[in-house]
Amino acid sequence: MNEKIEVDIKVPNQTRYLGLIGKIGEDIARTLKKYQGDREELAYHLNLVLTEAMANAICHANEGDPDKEVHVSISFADRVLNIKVYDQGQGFDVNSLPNPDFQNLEEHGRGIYIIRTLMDRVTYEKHAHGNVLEMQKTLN
Amino acid sequence: MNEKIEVDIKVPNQTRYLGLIGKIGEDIARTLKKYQGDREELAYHLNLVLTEAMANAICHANEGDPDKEVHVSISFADRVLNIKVYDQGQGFDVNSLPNPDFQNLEEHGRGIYIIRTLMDRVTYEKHAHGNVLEMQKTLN
Amino acid sequence: MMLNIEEKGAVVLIEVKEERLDAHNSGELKSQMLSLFEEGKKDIVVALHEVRFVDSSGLGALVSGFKNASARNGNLKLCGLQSQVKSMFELTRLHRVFEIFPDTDEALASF
Amino acid sequence: MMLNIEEKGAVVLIEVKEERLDAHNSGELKSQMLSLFEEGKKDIVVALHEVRFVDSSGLGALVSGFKNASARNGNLKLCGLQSQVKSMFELTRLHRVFEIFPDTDEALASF
Ligand SMILES: Nc1ncnc2c1ncn2[C@@H]1O[C@H](COP(=O)(O)OP(=O)(O)O)[C@@H](O)[C@H]1O
Ligand SMILES: Nc1ncnc2c1ncn2[C@@H]1O[C@H](COP(=O)(O)OP(=O)(O)O)[C@@H](O)[C@H]1O
Repeated sequence: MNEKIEVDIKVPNQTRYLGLIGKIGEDIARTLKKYQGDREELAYHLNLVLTEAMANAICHANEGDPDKEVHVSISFADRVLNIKVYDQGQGFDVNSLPNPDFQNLEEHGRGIYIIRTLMDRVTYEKHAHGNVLEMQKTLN
Repeated sequence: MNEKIEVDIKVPNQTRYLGLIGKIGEDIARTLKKYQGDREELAYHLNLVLTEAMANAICHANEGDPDKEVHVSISFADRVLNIKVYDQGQGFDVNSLPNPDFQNLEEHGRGIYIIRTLMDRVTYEKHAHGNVLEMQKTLN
Repeated sequence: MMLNIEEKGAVVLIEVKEERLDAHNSGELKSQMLSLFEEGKKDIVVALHEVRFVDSSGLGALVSGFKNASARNGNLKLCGLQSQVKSMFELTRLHRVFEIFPDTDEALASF
Repeated sequence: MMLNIEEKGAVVLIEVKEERLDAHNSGELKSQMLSLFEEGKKDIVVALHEVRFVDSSGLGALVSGFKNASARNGNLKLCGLQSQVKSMFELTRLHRVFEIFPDTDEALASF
């Protein structure tokens, strides 16, 4: 039988809610049926990619405006996990981002690298009133 | 500023997912700004009313059919928490349910009583393809 | 469901090794107790130290065990209730029905 | 953000008393370290025993502290990393940058 889960979340555009979104990701990881891998590792990874993507939406796109809203959708079907994080900003070119410079110590620039490393497929595209970062991973 | 949170969840019609829905309720309780009461008590109560309402939808309405779906929506705005649990069953009259019989020990019949005791307002109404149990509580 | 079931003389100790006792697993606790009764046991202690959350169907399983034990002139007693779990018994007035002990040893010694 | 800051001789011990070190609170850790550097401190141990989760901005705050300490001929060392937190340092190759100790005492003694 096909396990289908959908969770759709809207919260104020504030870093205070990063923990809530991350925890929901962890809860989903711990609930999935028949996951063969290390569940606690998966829980950390989902928490992390959700936190990174949402922090980017808050800090780079919605620019900290606390009256804006962040919309995150998490769905699981046919063993594919799909996470979408919507922002209301100007957008950026995710494909032209360089990898972090591992020689020179930078404070920033590890978020998208982490997401790319942990997920199978990452896209960032225009959407109705902004953009959507979409991340997919097959979980067996 | 008005704190607005919306979480919309769809999971298979199986008791396995009660814990996920309950945990999301707890996570929300622990995140809300400026709640004056005991947060861990609130977390338990939200976990509980979500678990009770969803278990009813699974066991009494959707009759354990694992291919059906349960839909739960949790929203918070203007300090009012609103939880809706949708089922695809025949419905029942929530207002004609008696309180549990505290003298004779029954195994069943405490779910709606618990929900009524913990929430300010409880309704159960027809909805598109079934019914919706709606529970509200003001959180100050 | 994770249960530790152990005979302590004539009393059976059931330790519930789950965070949640809810509609997902309470049926299993109930049927485990039923088979103990069928084997002729009548005195049970259910230890809930690890249980952080109980719903009405978890309470229902315990009520079922209590009624079956009583019908056999036995008893079902509880121990190790976390404070929020204890509140559930108060909310449903079941704290007047069950004998509740802090520790397993006290519960076992009370028979 | 809950931080315990304590002088241990010339070294400052910062214990992070949070479950998460993320974009919500990492700015505060960074600015606390900046004020220590401004006071003339240059050697810091950050104890992460209670931290279950770190994101890239938490790492960024630690990198900021490390760079500031190095610029003053001091050092910033870490201790008490839970295994998943440690994996974050490996993923971003920062385990080659920081000196990481199991315990606070070892980290303090290493200066
Ligand atoms: N949602 C977004 N909207 C606009 N720009 C973004 C968004 N997400 C990422 N970026 C851009 O990509 C850069 C790299 O992001 P990231 O790898 O997460 O590192 P960091 O956030 O630490 O800078 C950011 O500095 C920003 O310029
Ligand atoms: N969603 C529902 N659809 C149909 N009937 C319901 C639903 N929820 C509750 N009921 C009815 O109300 C009764 C009381 O429910 P409740 O107080 O939760 O106790 P219990 O579920 O233990 O019987 C149930 O036995 C059932 O007949």
